[in-house]
Amino acid sequence: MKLLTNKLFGGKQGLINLAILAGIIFIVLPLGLDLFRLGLIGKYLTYAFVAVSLVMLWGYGGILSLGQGIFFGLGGYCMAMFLKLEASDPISTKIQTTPGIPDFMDWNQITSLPLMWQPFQSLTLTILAVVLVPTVFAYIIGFAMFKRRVGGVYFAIITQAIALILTILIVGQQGYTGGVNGITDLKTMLGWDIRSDSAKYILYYVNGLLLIGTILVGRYIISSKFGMLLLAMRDKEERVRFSGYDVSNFKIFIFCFAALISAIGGAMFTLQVGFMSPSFIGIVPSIEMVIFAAVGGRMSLIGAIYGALLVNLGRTMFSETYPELWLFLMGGLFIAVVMFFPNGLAGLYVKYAKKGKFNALMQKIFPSKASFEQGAEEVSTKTTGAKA
Amino acid sequence: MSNTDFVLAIEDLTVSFDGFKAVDALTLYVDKNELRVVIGPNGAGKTTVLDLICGKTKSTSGSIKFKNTELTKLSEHEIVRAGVGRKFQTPSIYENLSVYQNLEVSYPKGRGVWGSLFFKSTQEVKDSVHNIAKEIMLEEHLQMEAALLSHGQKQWLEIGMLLMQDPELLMLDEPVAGMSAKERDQTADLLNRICKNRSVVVIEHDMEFVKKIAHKVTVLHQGKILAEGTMDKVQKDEKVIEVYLGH
Amino acid sequence: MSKTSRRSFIKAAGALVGASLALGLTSGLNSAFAADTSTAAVNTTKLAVTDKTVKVGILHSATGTMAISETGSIQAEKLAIAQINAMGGILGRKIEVIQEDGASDWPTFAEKARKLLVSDHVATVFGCWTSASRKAALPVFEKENGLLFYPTFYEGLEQSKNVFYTGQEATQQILAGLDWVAKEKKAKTYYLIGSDYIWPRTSMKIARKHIEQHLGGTVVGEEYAALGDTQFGSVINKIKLKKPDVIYAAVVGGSNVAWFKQLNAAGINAKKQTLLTISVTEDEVLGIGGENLEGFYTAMKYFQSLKNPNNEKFVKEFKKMWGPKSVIGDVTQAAYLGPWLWKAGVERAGSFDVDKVQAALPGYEMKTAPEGYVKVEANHHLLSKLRVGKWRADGQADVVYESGFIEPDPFPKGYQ
Amino acid sequence: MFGYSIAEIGNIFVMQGFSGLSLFSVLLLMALGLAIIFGQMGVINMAHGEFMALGAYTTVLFSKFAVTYDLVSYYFVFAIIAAFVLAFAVGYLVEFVLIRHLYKRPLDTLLATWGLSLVMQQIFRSTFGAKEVSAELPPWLLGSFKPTADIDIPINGVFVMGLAVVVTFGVFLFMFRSSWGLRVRATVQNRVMAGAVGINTKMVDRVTFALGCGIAGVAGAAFTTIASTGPTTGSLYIVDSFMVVVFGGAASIMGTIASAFGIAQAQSILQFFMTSSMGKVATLMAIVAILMMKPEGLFASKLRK
Repeated sequence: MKLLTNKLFGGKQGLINLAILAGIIFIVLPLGLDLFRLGLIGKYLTYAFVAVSLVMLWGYGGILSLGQGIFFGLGGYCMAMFLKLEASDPISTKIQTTPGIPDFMDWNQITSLPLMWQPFQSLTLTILAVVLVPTVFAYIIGFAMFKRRVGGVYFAIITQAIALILTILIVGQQGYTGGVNGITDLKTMLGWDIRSDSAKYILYYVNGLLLIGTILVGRYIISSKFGMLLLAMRDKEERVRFSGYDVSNFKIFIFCFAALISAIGGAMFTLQVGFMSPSFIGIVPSIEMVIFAAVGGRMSLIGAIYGALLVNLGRTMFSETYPELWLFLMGGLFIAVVMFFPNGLAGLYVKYAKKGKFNALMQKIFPSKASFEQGAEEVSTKTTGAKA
Repeated sequence: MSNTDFVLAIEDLTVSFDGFKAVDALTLYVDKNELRVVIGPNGAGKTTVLDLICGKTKSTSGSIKFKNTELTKLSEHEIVRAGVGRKFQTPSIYENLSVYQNLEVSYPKGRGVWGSLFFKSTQEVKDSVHNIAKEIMLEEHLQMEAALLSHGQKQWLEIGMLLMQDPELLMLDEPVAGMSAKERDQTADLLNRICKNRSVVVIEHDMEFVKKIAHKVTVLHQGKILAEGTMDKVQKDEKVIEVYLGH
Repeated sequence: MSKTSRRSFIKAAGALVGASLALGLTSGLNSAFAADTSTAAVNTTKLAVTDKTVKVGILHSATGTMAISETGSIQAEKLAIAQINAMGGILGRKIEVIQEDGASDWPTFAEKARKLLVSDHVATVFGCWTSASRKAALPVFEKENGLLFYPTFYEGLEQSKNVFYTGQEATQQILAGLDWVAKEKKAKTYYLIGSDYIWPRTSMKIARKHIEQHLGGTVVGEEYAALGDTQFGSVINKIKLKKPDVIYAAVVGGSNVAWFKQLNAAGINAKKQTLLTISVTEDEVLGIGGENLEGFYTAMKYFQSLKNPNNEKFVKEFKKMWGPKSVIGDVTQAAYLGPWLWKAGVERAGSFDVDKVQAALPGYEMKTAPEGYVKVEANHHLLSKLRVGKWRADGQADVVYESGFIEPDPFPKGYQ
Repeated sequence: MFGYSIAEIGNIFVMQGFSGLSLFSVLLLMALGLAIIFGQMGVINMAHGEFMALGAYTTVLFSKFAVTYDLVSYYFVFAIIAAFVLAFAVGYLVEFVLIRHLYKRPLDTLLATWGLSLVMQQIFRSTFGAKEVSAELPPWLLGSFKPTADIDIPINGVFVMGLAVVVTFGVFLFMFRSSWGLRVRATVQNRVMAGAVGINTKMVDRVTFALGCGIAGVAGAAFTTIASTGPTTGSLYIVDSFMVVVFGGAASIMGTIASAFGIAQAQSILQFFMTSSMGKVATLMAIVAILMMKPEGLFASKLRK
């Protein structure tokens, strides 16, 4: 039991920092911010899912996917399709030639609900789809690539290409997908108005809980033998292979898991923001999500969340005052993070903070991994101080 | 013909890179509990042979039988699981894991995705880690980050990681490269100890070291076997002296 | 013409008769007609209105791929607001602009729209350019009951009580243009090409219906290029094979430039081919280069070269504010209408409250519009003319045809 | 394709073949610089597109100058040279400031150069404005050849093609005939050895990177004749460029040429028979599929590891 808690909470320290994160998400921010700002935070926290997924995939697995937007998008679209169907009941769409189907279908002379949309009339199937569609898609990609040992740069570029293909397809098949406008004007979920203030709060908290849950699962995986093997693979793939492990299976698994997390983020995004569009699948968002992870510290699950929050807050605040400056800043951030603190906030901390006894010990036992975890946790405390 | 009495039976093995035959119709047998040393000038194809056996390189033709199972068809991890361990020329260990973790990771349980997710570090695991650590003279350094080990110790650690899997055939590529004289002796003893219940194939340049360990020596030259036999026999062989020991 | 509308007409006209005079005239009218302009009375919905000022939002992309197109709209809206302030503002209140950057990113538009309405309580928003950005922001405006003036010509199929569409919906831009080309050029065969997204696709759908059902012509090819695609060699060859009487084009953005350059290079130019496009305004010409467009036709409701006093004044003031090199496209003019229409709406309603403005604005006739005359119809779109311009090498167009006034019809029967 | 005379089909065939070729030369120009950098150094330059935009803007500036001094007919050649020099210089600088610190971490280079591309885009926007601009083309680049009445061969296409040939040839000379090329190849083969025999590998890297950027600049200059020039123009090209390089098997320039040719033909034919956008999707899908089957790319030779 003790062992399990250690795995989930990363020891006493980890538990504390998780508590702090929870405190910020569940208490500080809701009390400190008006609903509008809180809505923004909620949105950023959906990106955080992707950032966390990238920590596991890229930071630990050494697999850089420039197409995580694919899965964020797929998850989001699945949810959006359900909400859209509910929003386009025969009454509210009576002006259409064919009432009862989404408006964009009507504009594209589609006279009956396409097969692909049928399952999304049921919430249960929709939730299943949110979980399965991206994971299966990831499995197919992963299987094809990792079994053939496509890796590193090639993998990055191919995922990018896939993101591009998917975008063009969605934009092109607007009769079935809503095209470049995406799926918009989502109102209710099983009759529950997701735009109402109460709903916004509830969704925000659900989102937060899911995120914490993700962190716990993530921590479990990382602290298991699997996590150790991920690190091992990242540094000496050959050696792992010649220790009798089928490396590709491990990569496929972590890729699928990352896809799953991202998809959950996407679904929560749709629920909170009220629409989904191809602009989340494309290359640019996918790469930006990598920077969230990089800023937080590519080796730190919690760091990734702070990374996502800080970068997006920065974007919002700057682009309100001087948009020009923001792009320079964003660009500069990419360069700076990579060049000067490759381990992000977490790494910075480890570098500069004076290490306590406990910390030093952790250093000894879990060299790279834990110390960064450690660092991130500490950093999180500091950023808290800053925010609260 | 059947070779049940051999642990490793390589027959008529050939691999060519863009026409260049790195290994050419090689035939080689290794006995149970034998410690075989393969020597030969650079580019003789020594390392390539190991690569072929452990599946890193795919052969163009010929067969490799390990206890009568054909290896050429299997993938790397299957070969390892069949009981073949391979150490690389430059020590290949997980620099930023601790010595303990390096050994633990190599423990032959929880090798599947799910297995590794729910792998429990039982007393049994701990024990075997400690035993091996003692065997390879790293017991005091278990918690040390592997990167901090000396070159020689890294070599040992990698051997230790192989021993964790308790392979029946152990292949070592230049195990004493970069070691001090003392370390070389220790390694020699180590090898002599561990070949008690398994076959070992070693690639080595250092003749003194080879003398210490070799049961039988195979001399490769341009992908072909030049000579085979005991150390003295080989050393007296004209052709060998010609191409190798001569200069 | 109703009393109220006449009053606002006089006022709007006065607006452009030299600042000082205008000032006296309008303020006089204000005191004469407007009963109570105390803040409490004109703002019952907690908008950002004080005794001296009223806050409005401008929401366009200043960065990202769409900045190319949206900059003109921002400039036009700022010009109009400056002019309105110069003549005393609205109900005696100066307009303060809060500008937000949509950054060519649709969710950002939604986010900023919500900020403007929920945090800043702006009385109205002038903004959005692409349909995608409007679609993303629309639910926000409807939920928070905000007001949006949307400048771009678009595919129609929408009519929200919270939006006034100052650009043409598809039928207003397409039908008359096709009628003209069919009559003028005796066109029988048409080749439709557009970028692959909703506006071109919807437009082409309407165009095809019109060509086949009303003009007795045939569509010999319909083609969509991925957004941002810059290679048109194959498409052009297809066109050469089909030899259509008219190429009907709605290609946008970077692709637009590549399309015309390569078309011209492939020997397809005005000398031997009629081309009518609905996606090229003076703005795009800058990138495409006049030499590649010379002799081709564009169907728009406005051209910078329009000959009428309103427009000459507008162009003069625009260049004065934004530099002599600046050009004015169809959307830029439509954006310029926004603040003026809102002003009229507020003054007809005697209040800034969104609901009252919504109720008051339809029916208003603006005779001072650079494009000549527009009327706000009940469906929140504008009654306007369509003009066909023939491009000159210098990047300006000669208007060769001007239609009568066209009723806006966002949900055209028989075209869906 | 029925209902057309043999002559018509023949003409289309010729012109279609040509547009395939010109797409080929476009892709080649795009990818060549990238291939050198990626292939020879294993570095991912996400800012490649922006270096092309840099070349394009240089050309635009020259054309403004040319218009004022009435040199429109001649300036273009100089513009191309200037584009090369400028892009080369910037590339040289970037390698010095940024890239050289990241050789050990290819994936990080990818992120850093992406950041660079954002910065460059914003610089373009701040200096040249958000709107697209176009270069005043010399008369001899406009219009088309007419071998027969019904065949039009775009002159700018021919020009780009010619340029592609020249650049490719130049690269070959540099790589396989010049002492510099020798050093580059030596460094790629075995950095340590090269260093040991007194090759300044740092300098080699720098020049190689700068060269790749310079070629991107030339490509950008050439593309002002066929496409648009705006702050975000670069992003239109980047993915295509990468596809060509990766598909060709990063190691070999021959591979890049071959894959550019293959992709170009596939795309132009598919786009002729499908709609343009679906044609593009189909091409990309094919590439990805093939890459999954043959990860090391089409023409990577089997090496002894």
